[in-house]
Amino acid sequence: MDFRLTPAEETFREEFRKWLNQTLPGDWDPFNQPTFKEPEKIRDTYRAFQKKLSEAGYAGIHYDKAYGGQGRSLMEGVIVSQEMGRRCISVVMPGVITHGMALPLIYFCGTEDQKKKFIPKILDGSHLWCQGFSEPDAGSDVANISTMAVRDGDNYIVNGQKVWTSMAHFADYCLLVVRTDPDSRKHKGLSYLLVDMSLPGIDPRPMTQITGEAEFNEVFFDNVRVPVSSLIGEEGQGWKMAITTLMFERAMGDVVISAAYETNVEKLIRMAATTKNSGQPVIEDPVYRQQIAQSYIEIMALKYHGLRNFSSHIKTGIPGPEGSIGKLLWSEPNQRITETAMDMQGPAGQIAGGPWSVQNGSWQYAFLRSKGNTIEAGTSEIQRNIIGERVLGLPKDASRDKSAS
Amino acid sequence: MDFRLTPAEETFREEFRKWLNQTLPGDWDPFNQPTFKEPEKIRDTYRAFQKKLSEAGYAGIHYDKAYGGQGRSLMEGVIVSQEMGRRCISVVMPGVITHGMALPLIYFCGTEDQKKKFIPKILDGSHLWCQGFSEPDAGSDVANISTMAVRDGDNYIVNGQKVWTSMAHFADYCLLVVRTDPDSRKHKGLSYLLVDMSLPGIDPRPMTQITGEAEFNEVFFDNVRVPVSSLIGEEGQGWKMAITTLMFERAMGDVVISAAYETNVEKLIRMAATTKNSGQPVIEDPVYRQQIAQSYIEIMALKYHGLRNFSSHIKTGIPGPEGSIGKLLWSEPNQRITETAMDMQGPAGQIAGGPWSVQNGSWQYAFLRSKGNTIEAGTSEIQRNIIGERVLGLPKDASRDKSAS
Amino acid sequence: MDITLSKTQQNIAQEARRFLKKECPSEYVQKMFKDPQGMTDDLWRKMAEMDWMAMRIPENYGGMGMEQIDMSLLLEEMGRVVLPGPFFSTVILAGETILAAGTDTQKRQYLSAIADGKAKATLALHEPDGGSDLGYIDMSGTRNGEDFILNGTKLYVPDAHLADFIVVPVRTGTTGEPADTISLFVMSAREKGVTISPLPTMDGTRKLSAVICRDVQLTKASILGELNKGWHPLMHALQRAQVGLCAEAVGGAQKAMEIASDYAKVRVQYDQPIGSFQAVKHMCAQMFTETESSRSMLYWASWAQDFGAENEATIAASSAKAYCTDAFTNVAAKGIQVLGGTGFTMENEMHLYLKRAKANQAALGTPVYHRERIMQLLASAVQ
Amino acid sequence: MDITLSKTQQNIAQEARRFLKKECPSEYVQKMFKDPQGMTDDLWRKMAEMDWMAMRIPENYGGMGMEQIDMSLLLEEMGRVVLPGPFFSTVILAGETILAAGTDTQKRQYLSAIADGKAKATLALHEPDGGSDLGYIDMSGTRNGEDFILNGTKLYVPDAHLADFIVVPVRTGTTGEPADTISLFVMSAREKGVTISPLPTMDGTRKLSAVICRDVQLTKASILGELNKGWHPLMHALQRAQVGLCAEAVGGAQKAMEIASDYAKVRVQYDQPIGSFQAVKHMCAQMFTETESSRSMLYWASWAQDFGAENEATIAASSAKAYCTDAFTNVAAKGIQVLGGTGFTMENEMHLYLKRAKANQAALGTPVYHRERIMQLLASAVQ
Repeated sequence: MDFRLTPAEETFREEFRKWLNQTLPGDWDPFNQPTFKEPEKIRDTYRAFQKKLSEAGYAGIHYDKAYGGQGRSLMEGVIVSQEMGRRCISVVMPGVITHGMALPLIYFCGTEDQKKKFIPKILDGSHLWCQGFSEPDAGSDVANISTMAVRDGDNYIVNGQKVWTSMAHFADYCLLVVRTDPDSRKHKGLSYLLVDMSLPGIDPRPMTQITGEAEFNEVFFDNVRVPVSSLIGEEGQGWKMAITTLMFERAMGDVVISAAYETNVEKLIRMAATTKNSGQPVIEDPVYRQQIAQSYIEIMALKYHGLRNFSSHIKTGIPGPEGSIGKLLWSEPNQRITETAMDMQGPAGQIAGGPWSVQNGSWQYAFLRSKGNTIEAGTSEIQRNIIGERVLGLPKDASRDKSAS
Repeated sequence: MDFRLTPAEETFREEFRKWLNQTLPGDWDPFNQPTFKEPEKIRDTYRAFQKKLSEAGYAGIHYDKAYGGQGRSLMEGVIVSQEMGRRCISVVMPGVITHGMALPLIYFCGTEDQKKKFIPKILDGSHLWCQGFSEPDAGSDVANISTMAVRDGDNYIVNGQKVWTSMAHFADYCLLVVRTDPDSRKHKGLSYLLVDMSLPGIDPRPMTQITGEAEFNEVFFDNVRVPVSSLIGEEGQGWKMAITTLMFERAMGDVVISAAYETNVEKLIRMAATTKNSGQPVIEDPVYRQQIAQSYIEIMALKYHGLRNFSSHIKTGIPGPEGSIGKLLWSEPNQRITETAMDMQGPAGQIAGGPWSVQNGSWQYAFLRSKGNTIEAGTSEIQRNIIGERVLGLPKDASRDKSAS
Repeated sequence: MDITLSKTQQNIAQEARRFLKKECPSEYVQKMFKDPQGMTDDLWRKMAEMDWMAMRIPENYGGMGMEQIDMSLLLEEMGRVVLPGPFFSTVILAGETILAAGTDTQKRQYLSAIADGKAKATLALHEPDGGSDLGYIDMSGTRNGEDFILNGTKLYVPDAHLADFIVVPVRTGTTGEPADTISLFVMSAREKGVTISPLPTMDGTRKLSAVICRDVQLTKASILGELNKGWHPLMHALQRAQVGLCAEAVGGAQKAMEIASDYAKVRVQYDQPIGSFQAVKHMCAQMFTETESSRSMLYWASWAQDFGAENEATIAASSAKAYCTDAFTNVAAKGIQVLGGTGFTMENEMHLYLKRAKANQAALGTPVYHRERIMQLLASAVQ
Repeated sequence: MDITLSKTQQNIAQEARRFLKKECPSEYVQKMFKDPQGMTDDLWRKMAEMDWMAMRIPENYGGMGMEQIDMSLLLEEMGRVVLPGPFFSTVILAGETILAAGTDTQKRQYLSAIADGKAKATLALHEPDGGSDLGYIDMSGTRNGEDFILNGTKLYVPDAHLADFIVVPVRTGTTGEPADTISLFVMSAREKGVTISPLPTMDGTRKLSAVICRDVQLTKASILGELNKGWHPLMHALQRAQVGLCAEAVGGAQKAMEIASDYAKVRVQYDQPIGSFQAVKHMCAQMFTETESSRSMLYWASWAQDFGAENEATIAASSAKAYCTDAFTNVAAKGIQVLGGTGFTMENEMHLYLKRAKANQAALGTPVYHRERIMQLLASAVQ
């Protein structure tokens, strides 16, 4: 067991860190960047950054050179992800679906044509992807997915409605989950299509979320003609394909998030040192010291959980049982950390920006945004069902079992 | 709205408080008294105290004089309960079933003979009662109660097994829940019998609980012949009768418990003032000050919840919606309070008694005992089901619904 | 002892609920959330016609002389709809301070104007670096002949942008305890040297401003009550305001809980209402438990302000402030969780509850502040 | 980077599990819980034959020179069965302190005896009024010619009643920082003037005693390493001991979680296994989550003791101590809740886990103590 990087990896990290420092502006605050309130700005910032990354030879670290990747090790991929998480969270954010889902899915399951077509454009920042999964009646219950893709010659005719589609209003492509077999139930009969968002009949409508920005969309598909060549993998295998492919990227996701949150805890400490209560820096208050330390501890748990999971994945090719808990380990601690930050501000907690706000109101944003953490990407309740049933082998509750099988 | 007692009630409280002070030893610590480790001692202490209470005219305050009560107001009943909770919790404890369940059930539902026979003996401390409810397969699920009482001439023949019967090993009588209709399911067909614990065929076996004492028992009933005159109310009406009768006493229970816990918080503060960490009294540590204050706040919530519920019960005859939450408001806070007390002791938290223990190890006992609070008298999970379904009108889950109806 | 509502009290609540349901529906609140003023004159006028501004003001100043508990019942209903606008700042913050500290003449002048809805007002309390410390008052009031010159900055002042006059606690004594050094001034919001700058708030239903005084010259007559004796009346008024926030919290929690459990009855997943799943059901049950017990705390604290001993009034206000605002925050957060994605949109009204909850928790002393205050009282009582 | 177990390490765990399942079943632990000695010589001898006492001791002192992580894997298995007896006190507390502080001669003498199972030992650390403060050392060591006279009281000393020798941190310098005033003595448990009084413990599987020294006369040779230089090695040893408690916590939490989820599969209520109800299922899932993440913390902290920088070793030990022992306490408490009444009986083994969890949380610095320690390191790093 060794938590260290090799000397070569350390050098690589140093190089990349140096490059990042040179590339990012001097006053760069990873947690206070353009948000989805400014969709063009965040997209442009992402694209410009991804382009620089690509030009500098840091895009697609562990992907094949044939498709524009760097052909380096998985560990080096992790190093780049960590450093990016640490320094540029809100710029990396628009690329989460693109790099965490579209890229690996196309890479591992796509045809040679699909790989050639899409991967280089992802890596050089030209294409941003969104993912069409949830539907109004299929939130936690995937059995209800009803967006249909009906074969018509060389096309699928897609009809239906997606919801909670992050960034659909400015993404170039969509990784769309559709039902290709109308008689199927549950995960069977689901397929993935790689859909050009400029096709006629696609209508994304941004939804304003409680932070005041529009990150998510309802997306309506009205007789959209999607070429059959957009199908990835086989019909009806979409779900299985996704599960097996995305495990590794999910472990990577925990690593990125923990790196970002580590920066966030540093920011929290800096805030405590400069914010005052009764004339004294809050950092001197033993009550908040406990809370800050607890925040740090919980992020360390996420970090080493993520690294351990990642490590056993590299070694054995399969994620350990610890893999399923990552979502719980970042979503709930992040809610506690932002609550702590708000509470430490006292009455200033009410102020969301402007000259008298603390750290430019970024914690008010983070506090509100964190409430989505236990809902998005599978609610905490669904995560606990999964752990209880798939990991611990507890029985499904009789009613859900009946309805779902 | 008025939280005050009337002057007459205040005088009554003062008188009773004075009597208590004279009657209890000078160094009386309500939380450090004989436990169920010494069953004879706790029973004898209870009996002696109840006898004194009776002789002084304080037993059965709000019960009819015809049966040995005092014929005073419900409020005066509450006053006595509060003061007893405040001063003598572990002596009152063995009487919880006797006074909180057996007494009101017999009083409101018993025949004149039953009232004449039992109530005076309860009030003068001669009889201690236990209650036979839970069974090995009927923990949270009452539908499974299977102890049978089969009519045979002037007797019921009782067969079955009860479990978690508090004090069965030294109680004189048992309020026994039996199924008188063998074809019945659920709450229908359940009846209450007033059973003399000295009858042949009754075998209580004490179970040692995690505190090391034996408060609870398994009780085996092997062809016990119980006279038909022991039936209280009508056959099959046991459950309904209990629900309607015991509401008031449950509100009273919350009031007693909050009074006791208020004393407990005082004790906690005294502990904090005398226990040291790094040479300084723990009470000076802002971290623990927060926890102590939170304990106080939570007990106040219980107290005023209990009084409010009690008050609307007196005024309207029916408990308000707030009635169903009392169990949650004392069980979970008590677990937090005892955790706080343990944590404040640092390494001394490991010591359960003797010269180097804190407050004679009473918090170690309380910590362990508190773990039963969220299980006994309906688990927290069952309480939340009840609130969700009966108060908020949320649907039963399909599987439980199916099995239970 | 009678901890139930009288018929009159039940009527206050019922009337308020009926009025607010009609006059302050969710769409109105959502609109005001984004509106820079935050309330329409029309609603203010109608509320005044309901005599709501007059409830706590004594009859001899044109009010109805009602108790804190009556006001709590009204505020509960206001919290239920997350009422936007300057009612709280005018009637509770400014009104209660003037009631506690003012001379007869001052009460006649200011309270009558509040009572009939003619004046809007606020209290400018918090200062930079003070955090939750309600006694951190650094704004200086320097004598200049018969006048006083005020200099300093007040922050997070509710609805100052709408106020006609502002009550300002100022340090006029140079040394010694707050009890001997704080004076309460009442000044016009348009006084020379006063700058009012709206601050971006998370809770758009309660606008806050910075109020900066640069050489603001006020006469002696602007002092509420006695010079240097503003501390105790201020604390008494703040206690009532803390209880007021609790009332809002209870009303808000109640409604958030109802929205969530109503949703849980109709939202279907896995072929059944999500409320049939224990995870959701138990969240709703917990919301109910916290709301109901908050209400008990609120009643106690409200009653204690009028009839309790001084210590009880203080400890009850602090206990309720910590408990009820914590509970409201938990309940609103659970509300979002029960609603899932729907609860995470601005379109749904749940966000209003979360934001108000967090604001009420932060205002007038955080739970941490109040727990420390409770501990001071408890420790001195036991030792 | 490789955060997986090597084949050898997997073997350590598997062998230990097999051995302990056979030699230390639940009935044995329940018996020892009530036994005044708390362990049988037979088990001690068999454990020595497994070479467990020798694992961390360098080869030149008769040991195997293995890493902290190897020991953690063993302790995890010991925690899994709530192993009673003086292994932790002997091998971890005394052993690691001697390893960190002792001279070559002392190591040869004491570590060899520990390694082959001949000696039992402990560390007497805590003192009255010190609470969790590991640096609160008031026992005095006064010079008397070439000797030292020890006076003072040590509390909560694990398994002192079985110890052959005891390591005692003593204040020998009169002024200055702990780094220049603390000496570590090693003394026979039967030394004149030493009184060992067993204390009633909540966790019967780890007996504690008071160790009182009244004019105990020790030679200079009893000082481990250098006079007045005991603080740093003591802290290093304690960090390893803290990690040791984490390992026990992870093993204990793992088993408690397994017991609960196994029970949830077979206990039927409402005609179905209670594990099918979300309330129970989610409790089990939470237990799993806390256990697995504790394990990740444990691996990090274990590794950092041998290979991390000094700061990382400290912050990792404190982070793990707070996290893992809190988690174990939560998991064991939830375990009782899942088992219901059954879990509340002494007959069921769950109580062993709750009591050990609470003891591990209290020992060698509470979570509150460790969080403050972490904060000191973090604040100085950021500022």
